Amino acid sequence: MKPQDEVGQTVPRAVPPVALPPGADPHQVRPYGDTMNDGAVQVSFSLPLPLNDEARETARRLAGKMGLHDILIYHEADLGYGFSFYILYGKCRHTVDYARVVVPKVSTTRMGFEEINAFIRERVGRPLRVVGACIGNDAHTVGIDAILNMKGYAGEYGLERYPMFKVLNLGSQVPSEDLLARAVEFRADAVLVSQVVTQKDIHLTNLAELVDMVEAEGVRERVLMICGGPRITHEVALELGFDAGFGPGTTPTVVASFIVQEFVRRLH
Amino acid sequence: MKPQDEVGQTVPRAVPPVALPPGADPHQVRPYGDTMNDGAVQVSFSLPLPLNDEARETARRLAGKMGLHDILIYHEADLGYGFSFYILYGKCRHTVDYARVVVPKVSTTRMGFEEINAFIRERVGRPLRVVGACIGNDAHTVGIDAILNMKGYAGEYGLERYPMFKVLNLGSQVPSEDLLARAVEFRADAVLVSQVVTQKDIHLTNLAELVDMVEAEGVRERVLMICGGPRITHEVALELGFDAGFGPGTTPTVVASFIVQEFVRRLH
Amino acid sequence: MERKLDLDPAVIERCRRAAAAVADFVIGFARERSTVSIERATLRLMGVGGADAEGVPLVNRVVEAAAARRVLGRGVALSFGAAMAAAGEDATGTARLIASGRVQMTAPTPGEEDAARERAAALAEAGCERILAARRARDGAIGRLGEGERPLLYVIVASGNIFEDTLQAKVAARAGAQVVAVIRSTAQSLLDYIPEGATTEGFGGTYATQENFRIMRAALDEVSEEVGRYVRQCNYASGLCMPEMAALGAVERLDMMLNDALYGILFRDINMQRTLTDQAFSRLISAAGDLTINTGEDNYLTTADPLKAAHTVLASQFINEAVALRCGLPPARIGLGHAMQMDPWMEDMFVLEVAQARMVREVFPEAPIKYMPPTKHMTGNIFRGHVQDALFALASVMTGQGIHLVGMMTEAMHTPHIHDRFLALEATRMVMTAARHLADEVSFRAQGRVQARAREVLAQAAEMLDAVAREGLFAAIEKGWFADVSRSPGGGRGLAGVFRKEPGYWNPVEDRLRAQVIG
Amino acid sequence: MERKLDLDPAVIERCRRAAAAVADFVIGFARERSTVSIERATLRLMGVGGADAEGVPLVNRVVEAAAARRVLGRGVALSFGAAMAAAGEDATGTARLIASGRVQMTAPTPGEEDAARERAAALAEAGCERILAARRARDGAIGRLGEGERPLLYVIVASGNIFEDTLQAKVAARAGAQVVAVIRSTAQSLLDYIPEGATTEGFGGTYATQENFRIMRAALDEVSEEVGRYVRQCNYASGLCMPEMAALGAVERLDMMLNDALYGILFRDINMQRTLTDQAFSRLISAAGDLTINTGEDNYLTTADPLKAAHTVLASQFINEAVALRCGLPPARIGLGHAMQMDPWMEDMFVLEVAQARMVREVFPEAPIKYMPPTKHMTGNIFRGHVQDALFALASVMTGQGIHLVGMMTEAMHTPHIHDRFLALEATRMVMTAARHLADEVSFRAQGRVQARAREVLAQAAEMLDAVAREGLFAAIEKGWFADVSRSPGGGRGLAGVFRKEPGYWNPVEDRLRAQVIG
Ligand code: B12
Ligand code: B12
Ligand SMILES: Cc1ncc(COP(=O)(O)O)c(C=O)c1O
Ligand SMILES: Cc1ncc(COP(=O)(O)O)c(C=O)c1O
Repeated sequence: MKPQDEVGQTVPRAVPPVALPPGADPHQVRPYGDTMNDGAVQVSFSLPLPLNDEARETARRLAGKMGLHDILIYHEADLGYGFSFYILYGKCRHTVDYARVVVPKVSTTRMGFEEINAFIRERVGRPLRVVGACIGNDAHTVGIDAILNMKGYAGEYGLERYPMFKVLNLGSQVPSEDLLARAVEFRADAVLVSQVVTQKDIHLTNLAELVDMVEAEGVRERVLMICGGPRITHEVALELGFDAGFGPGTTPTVVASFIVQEFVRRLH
Repeated sequence: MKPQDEVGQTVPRAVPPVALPPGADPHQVRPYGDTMNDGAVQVSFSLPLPLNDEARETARRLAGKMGLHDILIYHEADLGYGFSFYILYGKCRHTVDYARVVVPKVSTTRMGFEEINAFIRERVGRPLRVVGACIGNDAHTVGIDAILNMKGYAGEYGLERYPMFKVLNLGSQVPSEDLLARAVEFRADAVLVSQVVTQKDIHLTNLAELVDMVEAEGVRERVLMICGGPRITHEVALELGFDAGFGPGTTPTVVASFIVQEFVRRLH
Repeated sequence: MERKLDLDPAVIERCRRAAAAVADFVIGFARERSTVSIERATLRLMGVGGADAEGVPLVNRVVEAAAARRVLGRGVALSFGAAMAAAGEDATGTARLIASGRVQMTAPTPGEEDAARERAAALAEAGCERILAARRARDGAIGRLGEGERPLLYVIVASGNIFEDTLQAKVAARAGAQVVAVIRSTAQSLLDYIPEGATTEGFGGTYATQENFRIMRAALDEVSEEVGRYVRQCNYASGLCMPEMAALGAVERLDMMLNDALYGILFRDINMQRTLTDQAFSRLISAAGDLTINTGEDNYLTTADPLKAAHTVLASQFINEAVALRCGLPPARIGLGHAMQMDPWMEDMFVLEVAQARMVREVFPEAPIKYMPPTKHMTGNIFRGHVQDALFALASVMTGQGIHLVGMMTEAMHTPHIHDRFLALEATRMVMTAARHLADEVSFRAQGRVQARAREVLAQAAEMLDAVAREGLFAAIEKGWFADVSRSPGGGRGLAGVFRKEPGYWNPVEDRLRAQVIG
Repeated sequence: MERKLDLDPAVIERCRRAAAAVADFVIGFARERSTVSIERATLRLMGVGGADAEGVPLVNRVVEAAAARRVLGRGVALSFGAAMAAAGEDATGTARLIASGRVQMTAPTPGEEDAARERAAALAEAGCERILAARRARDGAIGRLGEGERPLLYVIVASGNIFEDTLQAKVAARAGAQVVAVIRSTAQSLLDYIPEGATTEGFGGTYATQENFRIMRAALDEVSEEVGRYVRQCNYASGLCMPEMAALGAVERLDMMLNDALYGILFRDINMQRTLTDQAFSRLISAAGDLTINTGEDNYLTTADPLKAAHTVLASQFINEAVALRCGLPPARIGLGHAMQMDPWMEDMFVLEVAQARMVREVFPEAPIKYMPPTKHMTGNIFRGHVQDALFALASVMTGQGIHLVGMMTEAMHTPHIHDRFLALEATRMVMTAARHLADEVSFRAQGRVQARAREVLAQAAEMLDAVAREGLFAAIEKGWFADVSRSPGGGRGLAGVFRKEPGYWNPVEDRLRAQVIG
């Protein structure tokens, strides 16, 4: 996978219709504090240096290398044992051409509860079958439950409540092999995987492994593979070989809309 | 004046005796989060862009240009009216050679109340005369009062309390011409100037102007010129043509020690 | 107002009596005097606007001309009325002719006097009508939109550029701000004139000009409609142009004005005779326009010790109240200043602060206390500062304050960036929502730390007020009793602009306003 | 403990009675059973350490060998005593021979039995003496250095690398931390063995190993001397190796252990028979070593609704208390879990939270409540989060909590960076200093929101406990009454490791500890 700061392609794009504030140049976007293009940026970090004048200057130079000028150290603290902490403000020399930023997005249109059920009834003619799980050692079920459970999330019902979804929620700490086996057995149309623990990028490892297994099993074409979690973005999901990825704040209708529309698209 | 992020000379220097934490390389210092050399940095800023996927990507790319990788947007907020706010974390690619950082410092040794009085009595033989003021439109007297007033600061007496200092504190909003005239009239040995308001670098303008006036008047050699304030550093003061500069947390003995030692040094 | 502190009403009464004596002296002193700025304010309300080619406001030119011809002692209105007859122009046209020396400011002859008076009185009447129109517009807008929960969340904008300020103000309003104060450029309070036009440069603030008032008002009216809640505008009736600022504010529908009997004296070294005289007139205007004034006691503890000098704040509040009442301001428009300036590392700081903040509410139950965040003990540590401000928000909602100046985590370092304000409002609203009815729920142990502290401060204030009444306000200021700052009656800036009213002094604006406000 | 909530003692009594019935069932259930981990813990305390060439701990090998030879039912100690005779080695040497198959785990012949018992008992005695030695060392250090003000400030380290952890722990201790908890790697609670040696890799935490315990203890002892205050170490007696963790903790002088009757069942899907059996044994060890246990109710409201399910927390606290008392833990060592998990934007969240937090203190006046910061409603907005944590600190000091888990502004995103902890401690200490005696000063309106909420939650808990006593704990868990999670008695991990004690079951460590603790 490419490092996350390089994702997003750079091709020309019309500046979106939402107006920028007066004086802002979409081709040269800079941070804003209280004056257009002042470049104001706040930074904080610790250094493995005891607090002294040279350490302070080291902090300042680091900020300089980051492309800041007019750097002010707002705060510094001696953490002890050879560490020190800094809060700095500076003005950023860099600009970004916003007009040329393009980001891949989930492109389905969002539908409501009734609409989704009706859509499946008419276009598929049978309930869609969905399997969900937290894989690996992840025990954080709240996210996947928000999407799948009856009670749902943010005022929306979960998929279990939809007459036109059949849901099998395997819960937490499910080994990828088990998930795959159960999905095959259940004849799942979509597999929903949650990953919340992300330390040392364990979520990326787990998700990539799952895709490999599904492909090795030869069922990749038969299921929609969807992942989600606080650090999942659609781009990351695509790069991992999933069909879609959903991040923080996702609600059930968003996921359901994607599943049904993408499922029907692939029927043709 | 050089921009503040370029001050500090770069000449080889022995790494100070205080030990760095295990694993830290003084030639390649990087920010530290929870693992040596992880480079962890926190950044926040606003952009003059409405919050959307492209704006988010713009924020990420800006952080990328700052030399961060593994960038995660922790938080984003739509401020309205075409503005959005971001909190990001990333890992910094830059390093600084701490062993080669040299910073100019006030090099006098700190003495105590009695010691200073005795020193003046013996080495000068008469009280030293000191004039203080906040120049320009600055009305923030708390800082200069902390150094000069009887009651002092942080448990130390101010210069007024020293038998061997004669103090004239002109208070706030003193035009530079007035300060100069009064200093000449008072036959001041040292002039102490405070600048707290720093918007649009007004403090730098004011201080540089004062030095010019003092030089034009031909008395620069006769007085020690000292400035202070929350954004004053010794380097900045030197560049402005002062003899010393003092920043936040300065206490009276530090300033008094400098005055007496520097005064005596110049006698010879 | 539930009484939670068991304060002795007799001690409060004693404070009010002493403050009344002080205020009577101030008002009496002011009645015998006028200032160049009062006369300029009078001209402004009579319709004189604009500046000459050098940028000097015409009102300054006219007053200078009157002074030069020694007719200022009877008030500028009369000779200006006469000049209008001579000029045959409207107010501004006449002023322009006076400025260019083509018309003179002279006392009218007895024969001209009635006509001059009539003309001036008509202009004054029109000016006062503009104030009333603004007042009606405010009442209408608030009636229609409301203005949200108490305390009102008050934020500052201070970019130096009025156009940036409006952007920042709108973002703030959307984030929950209910009052937007445009901080003035550092130097402005010492200027003896008001600059003209829209301005885009300032130090630590934006110049207060009539045009800037108008631009901000329009922006706030726009955002008020968007957020469905009236957003108030605040500026300063303070400094050497205090009365003129009050006049422009009243006309341009500002809703609040920082206006204090002592601030300029103590913190800007403005002459005390000047400030007190200007004070009385400017408060009359605010009363007429139904503006809320915000007094400046919140500044005292930036120089004085917040523990030892807490009673000086209370004493000053009594004086400001007494003066304001005598100028026709009702208690509900007297936003007395109060601040939380204690060292956050002091044991029980929060406990003592709650005592003081609650005390001021119980002593002045109708006044919408303007409660100032910690500023003195803020540092560049924005994370710690954000928490200090959260404690402040809690103290505020826990003690039922009226106007809450929202603290900013970057207070020690810069005037707020756009997101500083956003984050500050978010945190403040969160704390206040979470503790919405905490004030209803808690009471304080009888004779405990809270009650004892409140009683102690009240008793000290009573002592002090008795002493001020005895020794006189001027002497008290000279002795440094307020904010640890000492000023002398003859010192400071602007004394030259004060003059004793001569027999026959006439000010149709003042008369008209006084009739409306005091009856 | 001052009674501020007017809680009905009869309702509290009713809760205790129901909880007693539940606990009697749990203890009775556990007394009839043992588990592989209990037997391994027994071996560890008998002096068996180390691992074989594949890294499998010798205690696992020995217990497997005993199981394979079907002698586990009478307890591992007896056959291990016999094996020692055969091996002629010390405990670890014997275990090594058993692991390599050169010595067998068999029931001793009647003739060998006395000698085997004697040998095993002597080893058990030595193990128990190590626990007591650690206990004496702790008492000595605390007696000499003290441990600072209450609540104890508890922070986590979780870098995955024990050597980074010690650095972070020392920095934290210097910044005011009084308890340092080393969070375990995500996967560890599901491992049915304890890894060996110092470790430098982990996910979201650092492996708990005996060597890591030792390294951290040494670092904390060092910093304790530097800061002049004893700094406590905390880890987890939780997961499949709960009893062994308790044993290692007691020997290596940990001071606190997260140890809960239900956490593993609900949140890690560990079999309930396994957890409850392990639970009883591990608490006995903690009691012997005078460790404080921290229960896990603070986790419930991460999945359940903090408003609707607050009483489930209280009900579980009663059960945890009753079980702990029966294992010999005195109330002062039962750190019951409690959490502030309400939506910060909910009106009066803080008011209701204060009610709940105070309630738990008044119901369990001697227990040093382990109070958990907001985690569920933390987001990547570190500035807002810092304020949520400040509110939490205030609630904590305002209600007199005993162990304060310091919240981190980055909670939603990463395990703490070195300065996250520093800033969090700074803010927490500041809030607590500023509000040090607030709890003494405030009381709550009779029948007001605070009192009503506390009474409501208590009443609901009583209902629930009666129901649990009636239906049985297993059924209650199966119905999802705790934390909205449902588990079945036969489901989850680790059931295979539970066995019924056979007639003649003997455990010299248990006997020895029980004699010491319960008498
Ligand atoms: C609740 C919680 C727990 C509970 C979990 C209970 C449960 N049954 O889920 C308990 C107490 C058990 C727990 C334990 C641990 N936790 Co925890 N926990 C949290 C906490 C506080 C909230 C998570 C949450 O519920 N969020 C709310 C849900 C709704 O949000 P969400 O998961 O992002 O889901 C949304 C979207 O992402 C998306 N989504 C998510 N999944 C999916 C899947 C699909 C298919 C789709 C379409 C969408 C989707 O939709 C959801 C709704 O919008 C977070 C901190 C925080 N504030 O975030 C820490 C946190 C996640 N935990 C953490 C850790 C380290 C642990 C432990 C490993 C600690 C330890 N060593 O003991 C343990 C072990 C757990 C394990 N092995 O996984 C870390 C993870 C660090 C990291 N980035 O790797 C966090 C961030 C805390 C921290 N700073 O240390 N935890
Ligand atoms: C107190 C205060 C006031 C008081 C001042 C009272 C007085 N008589 O001093 C009052 C209320 C009057 C005030 C007014 C204003 N203030 Co003011 N004020 C502050 C505040 C809260 C504290 C400053 C302070 O007293 N610090 C304590 C002293 C001890 O620290 P110090 O000054 O740094 O001094 C130490 C060292 O720097 C050094 N030092 C300082 N001077 C010297 C001189 C020498 C020779 C030496 C050796 C050492 C030395 O030694 C001292 C002791 O260690 C700060 C915010 C903050 N928390 O810092 C804002 C602040 C300084 N004010 C600010 C502003 C903008 C104003 C106003 C202009 C606002 C307005 N437009 O209305 C007005 C007008 C004042 C003016 N014209 O100067 C801004 C400045 C922004 C900037 N960086 O330019 C600040 C930072 C607040 C903000 N974020 O907006 N203010
Ligand atoms: C009453 C009052 N006037 C004026 C000011 C502002 O100062 P300046 O005189 O610079 O406008 C303040 C500052 O807070 C104040 O409280
Ligand atoms: C009682 C208890 N045990 C264990 C844990 C940690 O989980 P794990 O099972 O991953 O060690 C917690 C988490 O807070 C807990 O409260």
